[in-house]
Amino acid sequence: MEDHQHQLVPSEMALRVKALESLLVEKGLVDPAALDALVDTYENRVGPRNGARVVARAWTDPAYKERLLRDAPGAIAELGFLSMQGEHMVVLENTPRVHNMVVCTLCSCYPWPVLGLPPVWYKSAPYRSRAVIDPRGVLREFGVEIAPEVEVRVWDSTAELRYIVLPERPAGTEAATEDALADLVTRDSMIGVALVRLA
Amino acid sequence: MEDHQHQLVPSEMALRVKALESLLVEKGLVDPAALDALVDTYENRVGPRNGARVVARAWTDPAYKERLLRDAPGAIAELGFLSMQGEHMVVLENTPRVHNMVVCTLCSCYPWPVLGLPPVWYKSAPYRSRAVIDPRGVLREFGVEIAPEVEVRVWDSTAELRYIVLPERPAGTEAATEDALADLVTRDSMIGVALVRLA
Amino acid sequence: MNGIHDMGGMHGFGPVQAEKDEPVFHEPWEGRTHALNRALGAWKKWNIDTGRFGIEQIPPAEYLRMSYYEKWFTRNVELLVKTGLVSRAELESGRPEPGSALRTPPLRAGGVAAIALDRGIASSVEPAVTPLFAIGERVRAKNIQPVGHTRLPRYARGKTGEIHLDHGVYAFPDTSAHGLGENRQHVYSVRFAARELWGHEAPARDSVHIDLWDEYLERA
Amino acid sequence: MNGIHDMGGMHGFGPVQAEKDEPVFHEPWEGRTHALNRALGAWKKWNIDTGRFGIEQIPPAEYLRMSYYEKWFTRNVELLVKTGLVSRAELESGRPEPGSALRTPPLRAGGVAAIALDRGIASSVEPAVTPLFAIGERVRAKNIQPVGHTRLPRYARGKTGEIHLDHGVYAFPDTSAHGLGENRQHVYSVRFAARELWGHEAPARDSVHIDLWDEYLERA
Repeated sequence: MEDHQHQLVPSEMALRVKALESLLVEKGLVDPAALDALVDTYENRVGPRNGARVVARAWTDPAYKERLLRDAPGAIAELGFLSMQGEHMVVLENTPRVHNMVVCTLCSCYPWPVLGLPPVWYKSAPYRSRAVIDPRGVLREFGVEIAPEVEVRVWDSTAELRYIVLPERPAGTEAATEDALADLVTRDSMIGVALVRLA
Repeated sequence: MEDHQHQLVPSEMALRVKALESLLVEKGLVDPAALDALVDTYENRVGPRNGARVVARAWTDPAYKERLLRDAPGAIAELGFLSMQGEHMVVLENTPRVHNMVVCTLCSCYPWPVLGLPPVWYKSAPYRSRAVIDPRGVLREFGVEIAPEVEVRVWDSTAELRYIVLPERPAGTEAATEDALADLVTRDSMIGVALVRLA
Repeated sequence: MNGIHDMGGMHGFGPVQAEKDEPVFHEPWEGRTHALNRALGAWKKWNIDTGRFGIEQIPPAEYLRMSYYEKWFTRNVELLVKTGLVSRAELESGRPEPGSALRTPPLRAGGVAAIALDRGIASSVEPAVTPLFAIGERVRAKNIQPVGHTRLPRYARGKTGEIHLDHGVYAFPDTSAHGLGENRQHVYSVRFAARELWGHEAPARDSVHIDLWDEYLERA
Repeated sequence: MNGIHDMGGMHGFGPVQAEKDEPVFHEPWEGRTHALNRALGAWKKWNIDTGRFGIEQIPPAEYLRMSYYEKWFTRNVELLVKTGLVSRAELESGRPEPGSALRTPPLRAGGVAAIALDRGIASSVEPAVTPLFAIGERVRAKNIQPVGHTRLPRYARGKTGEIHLDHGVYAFPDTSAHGLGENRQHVYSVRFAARELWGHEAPARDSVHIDLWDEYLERA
C-alpha cells in the first residue's frame, strides 16, 4: 500500500519540502551541506553491506562470533560500523531449531548503522500488523517455509534496542572467503524474513 | 470527521448510485417504487418520535412501564412501532444510581423502528472508539456530567439485540400530558448521551 | 477479523462531533443507497453477517476515509457481483448483458411498511438449543483471533465477566457470514467491569455490557 | 495512546508487498526530509519520544493514507512550530519574519559521519538504577490505557511473560515524550508465548519478545 503512495504525491510533497528547507536554511536552522552529506551517507555509505560484513566475519571467525553474540555493539564497532558509545544492538542467532525475525509494530525502528534505512515494506502496515500474530504466514509470502518443529521468535523493537539476525551459513560454503560470503548475505536475511542461499 | 466527508464526494457518489440503481431496475432486481417508499419511510415515518411516545407512555403508565422493561418488543408493538415477530429489543432504565448509554463499536447497530436511522456521530469512529473506554468523557462532550457515585453502564450492541434507554423523567413534569412529555424526549436521551430537560 | 472496524478502546479519532438538526440523509444518493440495500436484501442472497463482513473487508485507509453510505454502496456492489446478481461487465457498461433474464423484484412498494418494523432476524425462542451458561455465572471471553467475521471485539478478549441476561438463540456470525451454517446458539449480555477491561484507573463501579455468543465464552 | 500506529495483531492490511531493488529514497524529497529530520534533531528541542508521539498524533485516516516520509514531514512541521523554531507565519510566507535572528546550525557537514554511526540514545550503564525484575522472573504487562505516548503495545497488555534479557537503563517514553522527565529505568526483553498472546491456535513453541520498561510490568 505505502509503496504506491509516494507515486501519487511527489510533486506536491517535493514543493512543500523544498519550501521548508529554504526557510530553515534562511533562518540558519540547518546547513544545506549537512543535508547533502546526510543524503549521501544513507544513499551510499550506510547500508546492508555493513551488516553482511559482520555476518560473514561471524561465520568465519568463531571468536568474533562469540564476541558478537555477547556484545554486539563492541563487535560491530571493531569493523567500524558503529561508534563506540553507540547504538544498543543485539544479534540473534538463527539455528536449525530457532528462527528469529525482527519487526517494529509501533513505528519503524531498525538498525540503521548496520542495515541502512528500512525498506518500505518493513515500515508498512501489512508487515507491522502481521509479523507478531502470523509470522509464519508472513515468512511464507517471502518464500520461506519454517518447519513446525522450529521455534519462531519474533522480536518487536519497542525500545531503543536494535536487532539484527545472524542467519544460518548455507551448506556448500565451507571453502568460501569472507568477502564471497558477505556477498551472499541479503538485507532480508538479517531482518529474518529470508534465508541465505547460494547464488 | 465523517460528517464532512459526504460534502466532498456527493457528485461522484450521486452518479455512481444513480448508475447502479438504473442497472438494477433494468434487470428487474429492484422496484423503484419500493425504493421511493423506503426513502419516504425513513425520512418521514420512522424516527425518534416513535421512541419518545414509548418513553412518555412508560412515564405515565406504571403497568406499561413494567411490561416495557420485561418485554420491550411486546410493549413497543402495542404502540404499533414494531411488528409482532419483530425486533429483539431491550429497554434500559436510567435511575438516580445508574446511567445507561448505547454504542455499537463494531459497526452501527441501532434500534431503527423506534429511533429511525442513527445520526452520523453515532456511526463515527470517535464515538465508537471512545464510548466503551471513556464514556464519561464522551458524555461530558454532550454536556452531561455524571456524578462519580452513579454507575455508568455502556451497552455495546454486538449482536441482534437493540437497546434503547428509558431516560429519567425530569422533575416539574408531574402535571404534563403524555403528548407534552413525548415532546421533551430527545433522540440523544434514548441513546443515553443526554438527559431529558424541561424545554 | 481484527479489522479497523473493531475500534472499541482506540484513541486518536478526536471528539464526537454531533451535527445540529441533522437530516436523515445528507444527500439524495444516501437515501437511495439505504433503500437499495434493503431492497436487495429481500433477494436473500446474503445475510446480515455476510453484509457486515463485506464492510469489514474494505481496506482500512478506505474504511476510515469513506462516508457511511459510501461503505454500504461499496459493499453492495461487491456482494452483487459475488452472488451473481450482477456481472462486472454490467457494472462497467451500466446495462444488462444481452439476453439476461428480466427478474421480478421480491420487494414491492406495498411490502415496505412491514419491513420497516422488522429487520427480519429470526426468532430467538428455540427450547431445543440448550444454553451453556447460566445467569450470574462467571465467564471469560476467549482469546481467539478469527481471520473471518466475528462479533467478539478485541477489547473483551481474555477478559472475565458475568452473564447478565440470556437473550435466547441466534445464528453464530463466525460461521453464518461465511456460508458455514447458522450454528444457532444462545447469546448473552455479559457484564464486564470497566476495571477488568481497562485497568485500575477506570471508575470502580462502571461496566460495559457486551452481547456474546456461547462459542465466544468459557467458564472463568 | 491506543492509536492507529499500535497495529500489532491487526488483520486486513493485505499481503506484505516487497519491492525489488528498492532505492533508499524513491524521490529526492524523501532524502531531504530524512536529512532535515536529523539536522533538526541536532537542536535537541525534542527527543525521540516526542518525535514518535508527533507521528502518532496524525489523525488515523491520514496516518494510513500518508507515505512514510510524508508523516515525518508533517510531524516535523508541527514540532518546529510547537518549539518556536519556526512560526506559522513563516511557514505560510516561506520567509523568516522580519527582524528574526539568524541562527547557527548545530550540525555541519563535518559532523554527519559521526552521527550516522550513533543515534544518540544515552548510554544504558547506570548502576544506581536498580532493576525491579530479574532474568527468568514471570511478569505481567500491565493493563493500562495511557492517552499519551507509550511503548507498551496493546496486544501485550494483561499478558504474562518471562524476563529474558535485562537491556540496562533508558528514559521512560511515557514521561519523556511529554517533558515530564526521563524517569530512567530498566528495559527488558520479555518473552511472551505466542499462545499467551493469541490463544491456543498459535504454534506451541513460537514466541514474541517485546522490550518493556520496569513501569510497564508487574509480578505475575
